[in-house]
Amino acid sequence: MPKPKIAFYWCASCGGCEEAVVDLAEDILGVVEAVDIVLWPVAMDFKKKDVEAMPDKSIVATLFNGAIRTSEQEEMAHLLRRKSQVLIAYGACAQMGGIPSLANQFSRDQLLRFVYEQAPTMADEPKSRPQTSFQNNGHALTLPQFRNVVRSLDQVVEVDYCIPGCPPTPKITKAAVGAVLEGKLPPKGSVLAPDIALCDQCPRKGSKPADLSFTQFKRPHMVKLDPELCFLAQDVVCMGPATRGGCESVCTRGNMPCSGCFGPTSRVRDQGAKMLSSLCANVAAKEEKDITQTLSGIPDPVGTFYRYSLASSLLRRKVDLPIDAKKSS
Amino acid sequence: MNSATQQAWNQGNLNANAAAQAQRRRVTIDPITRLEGHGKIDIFLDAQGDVERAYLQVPELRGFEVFSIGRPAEEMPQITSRICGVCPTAHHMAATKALDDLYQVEPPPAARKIRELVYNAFVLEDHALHVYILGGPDFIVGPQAPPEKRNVVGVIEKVGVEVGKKVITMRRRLRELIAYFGGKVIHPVLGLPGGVSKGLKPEDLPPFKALADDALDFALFTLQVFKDLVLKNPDYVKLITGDTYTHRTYYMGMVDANNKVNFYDGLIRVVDATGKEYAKFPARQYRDFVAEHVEPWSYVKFCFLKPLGWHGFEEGPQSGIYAVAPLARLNVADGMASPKAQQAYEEFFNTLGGKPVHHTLANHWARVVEMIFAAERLVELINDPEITSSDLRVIPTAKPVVGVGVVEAPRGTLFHHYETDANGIITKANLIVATQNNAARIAMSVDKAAKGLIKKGHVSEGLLNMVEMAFRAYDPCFGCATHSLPGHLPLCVSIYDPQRNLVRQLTQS
Amino acid sequence: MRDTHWQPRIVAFFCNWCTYTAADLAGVSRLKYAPNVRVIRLMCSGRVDPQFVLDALARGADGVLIGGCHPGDCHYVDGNYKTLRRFQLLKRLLADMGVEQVRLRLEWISASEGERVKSVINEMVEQVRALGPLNLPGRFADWDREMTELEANIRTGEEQSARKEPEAAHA
Amino acid sequence: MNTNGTNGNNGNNGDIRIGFYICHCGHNIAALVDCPAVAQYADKLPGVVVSRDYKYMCSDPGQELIQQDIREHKLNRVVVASCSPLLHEHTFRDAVAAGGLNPFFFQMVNIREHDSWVHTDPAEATAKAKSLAHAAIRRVRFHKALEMTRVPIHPDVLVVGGGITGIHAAITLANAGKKVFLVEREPSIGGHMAKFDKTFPTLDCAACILTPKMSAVRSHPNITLWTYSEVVKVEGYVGNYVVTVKRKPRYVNEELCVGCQECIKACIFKEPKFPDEFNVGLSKRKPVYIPFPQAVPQVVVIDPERCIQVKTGKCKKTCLEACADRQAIDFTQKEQRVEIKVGNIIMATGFKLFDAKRIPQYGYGLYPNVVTSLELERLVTSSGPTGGEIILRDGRHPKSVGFILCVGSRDMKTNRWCSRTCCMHSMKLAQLVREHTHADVTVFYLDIRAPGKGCEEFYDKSLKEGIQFVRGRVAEVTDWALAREEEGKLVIRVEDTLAGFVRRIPVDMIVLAVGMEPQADAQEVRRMFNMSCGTEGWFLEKHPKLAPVSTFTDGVFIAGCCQGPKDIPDSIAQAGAAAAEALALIDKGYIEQEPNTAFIVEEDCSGCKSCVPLCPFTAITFDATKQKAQINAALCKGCGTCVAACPSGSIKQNLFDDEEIFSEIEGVLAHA
Repeated sequence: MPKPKIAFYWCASCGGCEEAVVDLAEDILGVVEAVDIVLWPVAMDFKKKDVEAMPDKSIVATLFNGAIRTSEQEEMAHLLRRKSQVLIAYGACAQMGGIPSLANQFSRDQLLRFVYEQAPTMADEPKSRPQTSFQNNGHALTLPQFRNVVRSLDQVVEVDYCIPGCPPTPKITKAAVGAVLEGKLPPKGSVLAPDIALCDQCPRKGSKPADLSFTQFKRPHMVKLDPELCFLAQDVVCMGPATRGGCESVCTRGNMPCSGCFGPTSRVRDQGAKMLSSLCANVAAKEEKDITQTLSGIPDPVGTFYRYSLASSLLRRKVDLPIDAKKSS
Repeated sequence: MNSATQQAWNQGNLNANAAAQAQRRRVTIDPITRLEGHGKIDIFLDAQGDVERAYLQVPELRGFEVFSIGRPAEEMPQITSRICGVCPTAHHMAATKALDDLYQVEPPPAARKIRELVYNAFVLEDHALHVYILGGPDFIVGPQAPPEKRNVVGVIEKVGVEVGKKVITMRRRLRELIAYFGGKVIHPVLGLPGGVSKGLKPEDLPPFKALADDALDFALFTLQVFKDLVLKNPDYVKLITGDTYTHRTYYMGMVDANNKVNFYDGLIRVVDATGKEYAKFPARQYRDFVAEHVEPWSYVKFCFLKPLGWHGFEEGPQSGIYAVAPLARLNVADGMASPKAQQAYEEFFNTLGGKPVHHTLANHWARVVEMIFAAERLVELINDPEITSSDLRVIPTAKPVVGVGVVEAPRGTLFHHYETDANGIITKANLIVATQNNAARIAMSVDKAAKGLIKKGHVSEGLLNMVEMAFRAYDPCFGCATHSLPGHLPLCVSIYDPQRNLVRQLTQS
Repeated sequence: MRDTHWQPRIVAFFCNWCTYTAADLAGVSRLKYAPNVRVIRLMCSGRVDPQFVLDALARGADGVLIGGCHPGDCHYVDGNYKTLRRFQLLKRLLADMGVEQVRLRLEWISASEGERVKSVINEMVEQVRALGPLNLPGRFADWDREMTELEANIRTGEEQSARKEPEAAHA
Repeated sequence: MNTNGTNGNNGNNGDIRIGFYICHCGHNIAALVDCPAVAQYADKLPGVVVSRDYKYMCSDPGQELIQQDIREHKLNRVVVASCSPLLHEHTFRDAVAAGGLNPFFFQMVNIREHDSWVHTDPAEATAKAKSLAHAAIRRVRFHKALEMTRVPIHPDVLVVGGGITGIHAAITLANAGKKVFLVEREPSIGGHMAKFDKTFPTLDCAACILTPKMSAVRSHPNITLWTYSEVVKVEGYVGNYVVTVKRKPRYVNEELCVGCQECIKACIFKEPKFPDEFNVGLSKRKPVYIPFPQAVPQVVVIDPERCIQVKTGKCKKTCLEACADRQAIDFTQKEQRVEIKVGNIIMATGFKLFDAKRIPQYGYGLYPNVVTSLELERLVTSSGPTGGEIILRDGRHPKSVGFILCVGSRDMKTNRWCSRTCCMHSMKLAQLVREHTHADVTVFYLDIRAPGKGCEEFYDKSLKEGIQFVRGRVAEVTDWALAREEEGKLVIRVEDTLAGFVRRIPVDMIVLAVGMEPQADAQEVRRMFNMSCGTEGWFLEKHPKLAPVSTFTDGVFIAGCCQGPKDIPDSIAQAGAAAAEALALIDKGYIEQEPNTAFIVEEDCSGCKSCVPLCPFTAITFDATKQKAQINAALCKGCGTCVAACPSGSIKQNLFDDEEIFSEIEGVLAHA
C-alpha cells in the first residue's frame, strides 16, 4: 500500500512554522516513516508543475502556513486545495492572517509608497517601485501581484482544519499529524488544539485574585514583571483569557504576557472584541474621564487585541481603505 | 471557484505554449530562497545557449515598516521577530537594542549578559544549521554529488552517524537555552527596553555551564571537520578561491572597541576591497552610510554605501555595493576577541592569502570561525558570576523620540530604526534586514556564476546547484530551500528517533 | 449604485428595563420617529458583546445604537458601566479601523424618556444618512474582487513557458 | 403522552417547524403595517410551516388558533408579531404551553409600540415588520426548552420610612402575622403627619389619628422598630434580600430609657439652645431631647453634634446622675450595623419640602414674616412652640395673611409638577387662621385643585368663611411701601388674572405653600434598592395604572409620597396596596422567575476568573477544587454581563445566548 502523501507549503510567513516542523524532527519520526512528503519547499526542491501534474485529491493532507498577500500565493492555495483531501491552515498566519495581517490597517499604496519611496534610507531619484511585469533588455520579468488585502487561508480557499500558533508547538503539530494519519479527525472546520483558554494551563493561574479590577493598565516596559504573578494582576494586558490554550504557556513562562497567537476558542467569533469586552468590563472607573484615563494604558487596541487575527476579525481590514485596482504596483 | 481557477490555469497554459514558441530559452529556479518570501532565479540564455543575465527575484513583501506604525514601541521586539522565523532572535535583539536607544536606558549588567548569552547561543545554533544542513552539504558532500546525497543525509554519511547526533543534540540544547530565557525559541519574548524579562536561576546554571563547554568542543570539532573534508581537498579549495565566486566589494560588519568581531554590540565598520577602513560609525549614523535602491523586478531593496551612490550591479571602488555576514565580519575586523577563535581567524586569512578575502564561498569557513567565537563567548558569559543576578530591568523614564538598534545577525548587519511620539507609539520605522545588505552582491554572484557555469545551453542539475551555491554561501535565510531531497525523506526529520538513534531509512534513495 | 434608494440601517441593542421600555413608551405616546432602527431586546446593556456590534456592522448595519439605563439606574446595579467602558475602547478601536464615530452610539435612556428615544433615533439616522452607507458586505465583496480576477493575474505565456523549460534543461 | 407534546416536537433535534402569527391589533397595527404581506413574507422563510395574520392574537380565538396549529401542523416553534413582549409575552407563552409546547419555544416581535405606533410610512413600517419578524424566526430556531425557576420567599418584610405610610404598611403586614422591620432615619416615627395640627378636609386632629397607630407600632409583637437607623446596603433579590441597617448611636439605651426626661432637666445646658427640628426651628431644644411629646419610641436622644460629652468627653455628665441607677445613658455606644433577611421591601421614604429660598422674590429668609406652610402648621398647633397662637415675629397678631400657592410646584423654573396637597392644605390653614385670629386671609392661586372626597365642599366652605381668592402667580413680595397703607406691611404684587390688572396687596404675614420634592437622597436610595426614578426624581412604579406600587425590581414596593405627591388618604391606600402585594408574594411562598440565567460550561471554562468580579449579585464564584468558575442559578438575575465578558465564550445564557442574538442580528439585516 503506498504511503499517504503529505505536503507542506508556505506563503506570507516568516518561516517560523517551517522551523517548527524542523524542530519536531526527532519526535515525528514515526509519522514520517508512514508518509510520503511530496512537497516541502524548505527542505526539498519544489516544482509547481510537479504538483500540477498530480491527480486531484492525491495529497492526503497539506499543511499550509502563511497568510495570503500575493496572486502567486492565491494560485498555490487553489492548486493545493485541488490536490489535497485535507487542507490544514498551519500556524497563526494561515489560520487568522497573523502579524502580517496588521498590514490590513494600511492601504497597499501606503505600504509600497513608504517602503520604496519614503523609507529614510531610500536614495533613488526618481522614485520607482517594483512592477508586476517588467521588460529589461528584452528580458520579460514578472512579479506576483501584491494584493490590497492580507487574507487568511480560509478567505481564499476552503480550509478543513487549523493548527494554531506562532508558531505551532511540536506537541500539537504531532497530535494533529497523527490524527490525520489515523483518520481520527474531528468535525471539519475544527482547530486542532484544546478548545479552552490558555489560563487553564498557565502556571500563574492560581495567583490571579478573584476580585480583580483595573484602575490602570501598565505597558510591559513600565513595570518590573513579577515572575510568578498573573500578568493581569500586575495590570499588564495578557491575552491568555481570550486565547486558545495548547501552547504550553511558553510566553508566560518566559515572563511575558500572552499576545494571543493561538487565536480564539471555537465559541468566539472575534478574539479582539472578546478580550476588549472582558478587560473593559473589569475596569474599576465609573466616570467617563477616569475610564478614559484607565484605558489610555492600552494605546493600540487593534495591535493588542488582533495581534494575530486582524484578517480573520469581523471587520477584516480598516474599512475605509481604498482598493487600488491597478495591476502594477 | 475551483472550476474558474481551473479554467484560468488552462488558459494560462495555452498562452504559455503559444508564447513558448517565441521565447528565448529560459531557466527558472523557483523558489530558492527566503528573505521576505521565497526567491527565484531567472536565467536568460542567449541564442548560443550562454547566459545573458541571471536575475535573483524576491517576489514578496510584507511591509513591516508600515504596519509597525501605531504600535507601542515595546511590542516591536515581538512584532519584528515575525519578519523571520529562522532568525527571530536577531530581529528581537535588534529591536530590543533600538528600544534601549529610544528610551536612553542602559540595561543592568546581568541583563546585558543574558542578552549576549542568548544571542551567541542563537548565532552558534544558526551557524551550525547552515554548516551541517543548509550550506555545508555543498562542500562536505561536494557540489557535483548526486542530489539525493547533497543534503544532511549525505553529510552524515560522510562524517558519520555520531557527528549527526552531535549536531542535532547540540542544536537542540542551544535552542533549549534560548527557550529558557525567551519562552520560545521561535519568536522569543525576553527583550524589553532596559533589560530582559527573565533571569537565570542559580539552580538552573549547571546544565548550561556544561552546555557551554560542550558547545566550544563542538565548534572546534566543526572546524576540524571543515579542515578535514574541505580544506584538504584541493578541488574544493580551488572552487572556493576560483573567480566564479569572487567579487571585490566593500565589506560591513560590527566591531568592538578593539576592532574585534562582535555580534551583539559595537560600532559598524566598513572596509574597502583592499581592507582599508572606509568608515566606522555608531548605529544612529547608519543613514549617512546606508541607502537603498529599487529594481522594478524584485520586491527586495538593494543596499549600497550612500556616499558612493548606486551605479548598478558592478564591482570596484566606485560602486557602493558591499557585503555583510561572516566573511564580511572577518574582513572588517582586526581579529577575534577570544583566543581559539583568533587562532582560527589567523589560519583563515593565512590560508586564503591575507585580508580581505573576496571569495564568496569562504563564507562557509568564516562561519565556522564565528562558531568558535560564539562558543567561547558562551563559556565566558555562563561562568560570569553576574549571570544569575536578578537585577534585570531598568525602568525607562526618558521621553522616547528615536531609537536605532543594530546587531550582527548570522546573515549580516541588521538595523532597526524607530521613531515614536511622546507616548512611545511608533510613528516611523525603518528596517535594514541583513540579507538586504547583501542583496546586490548576491544578485551579482548569481549572475556571475550562471554566466561562468552555464555554457552552450548545457544545464545540468549539478551546474544549477553550483549557481545556487553562489547565493547559498550568503545563507540568505533559508538558503536551504533548494536543497533537494528527491530521495523522499525530508532532511531534518528523518534522521533520529526519540532515542537519538540514527535510523535506517536514511539510505533510502 | 442604489444611492437614491439607500436608507440607513441601524441595529439597536436596548436594555429591557430602561431603553426598551422607553421605546414602548414612545409607542404608547404615539411619538413619530425614523423607521430605520431595528431593536434587539437584551436584559441589560451589559449583555452587549462588542462582537455583536462588529457583527452587525459586518453584516450591513450602517450604525449601531446601544441604549441602557442612566448611570446608577441599572437594574443589575452597574451593567451599564461595563457597557460604557467597553463602548469607550470599542469606539477607539472602530476609529482605528476606519469606522466613523457616529456609527456607534451609546445612550442612556430611562424608562420614562420616550421622547428621548425619538430624538436620539432621529438624530442618529440623520447623522448616519449624512455619512452615507457603510455597506461592509459590499466593501468585502469589492476587496475580494481582486481574487475573482485571478485569470487576469495568472502568469502570462512567457512565464508559463519558463515553467515548461526546466524539463528540457534536465534532459 | 402525545398530547402534552413534551417529547417529539419539543426537542431540539429534528425539523424545526415554526408557526408565525401577525396580529392586526384591530387597526393599531394593521392601519400602517400590511399584515398579510408580512405573513406572506414570513411564510417563505426557512422553517416556517404556518404563517397567518389575525385581528387580535391575544384574544381567546387568537390563542386558540396557535394551539390548534401546534397540534395540526406539529409546530415546535411559535413567533407572534404583535405588541411589546413586556405586555403580552406571558400571554402567548401560556398559549403555547396550553398547545403542548414548552412555553419558551416562543418569540415575540414588537411591531406595535416599536413600529406601527411610531412610524408614518406604510411601506417602511411594513419593511421593518418583516425584518423584525425575520429576526425572530431565525432566533426562535435556537430556543431551548426551559422551565420557570421558583424562588422561595422569605416571609419577613422590611418597611423603610416611619411616616404614616410606612406605619400603616407595617401594621397591616404585622396584623397579617408577618414579621416586619420598620426602619426610620429620625429618632421617632411619625414623619410629616406628626407635625400637622389638623387634617383636611375633615379638620380632625392629626395627632388623634396618628398617635394610636404610632403606639400600635411600638407595641406590636410582630414589628421590630428601628428608629435613628438607615439602610446602608441591600443585596439579594426578591424573596431573599439581605439588608444591612446602620443604627446610629443615640447614647441612650432604648431598652432601659423610660422617657422620664429627667436627664433633659439635668442637662448641663440649663436652657434649650439649639433649633428644634420638629418645630422647624421655631423653638429650641437641648442636646439631650425627645423629639416631640408623642414620640415613638418614648426615648430620649443625645445629639452628638451638640453634646459636650460626646464632642469633647469633658462634661460633668449631670444627665448620668439624673438617670441614676437606670443607667440608660450610655456614652460608649457606637454605630452598629445589623444584617437582616427579608423577602420583600416596602419603600415609604416620603418627600421633602421645597426650599422657599429658591424663589428669592418671595422674600423667604429675608422678611421674617414670610413663613412656609409647615411653619404656620406648627404655629397653629396647640402643642407647638406658641401653644397654638398665630403670632408675627414681633409678637403681634397678624391682621392680614396672604397665602401664596404653588411655591415650587407647577413652575417651569423650579418643579413642573403639582404637589396635589397644597391647595387643600392652604385652605385648611386659612380656615384655621380665620378661626384663631379673624385676620383677613387672601389666597393667591393658579387653579384650585380640590378633587378628593369632600375637598370641593371644603373649598366652598373656605369661600363662605370669607377667605379671599386671587387668581394669579405672585410676582413678588416686597416691603417697599408705595402707599401709606402699605407701610410696615409686606406687599404682594400679583397680576389678578380674573380682574385683569396688577394688584398690590399689603399683608402682615405671608404663607408660602411649598410643594413636595423627592427626598434629597432619593437617587442614592433608589440605587441601593435597585429602583428607577422618573425624570422628576420620584420613585418609578412598574406601571402607572396596573402596577402602581410595584417597581421594576421584584419584591420592592413603593407607597406614599416617595412615588409622587399625595395626601394622607392616598398614601395610606398605597401603603395598604403595597402590603397586600407583599402579602400575596409571601403567602404564595415562591416567585416564578424568568429562566434567563447564565451558566458556565464547565469543560470550556479556563478558570480565568474574569467573570467573577462582574456579578453584582455574587452569583459567580470560583471553585478552587475544579479551578473553574460557576454560577449559582438561584442568585443569577440574567443580565448577561458575564456572558458578554467571558473572553473564551464559555458562559451561555438561557433566552439570550450568543447564537440567538447573532441570528437576530443576521435577521434584522437580512431584509433590506
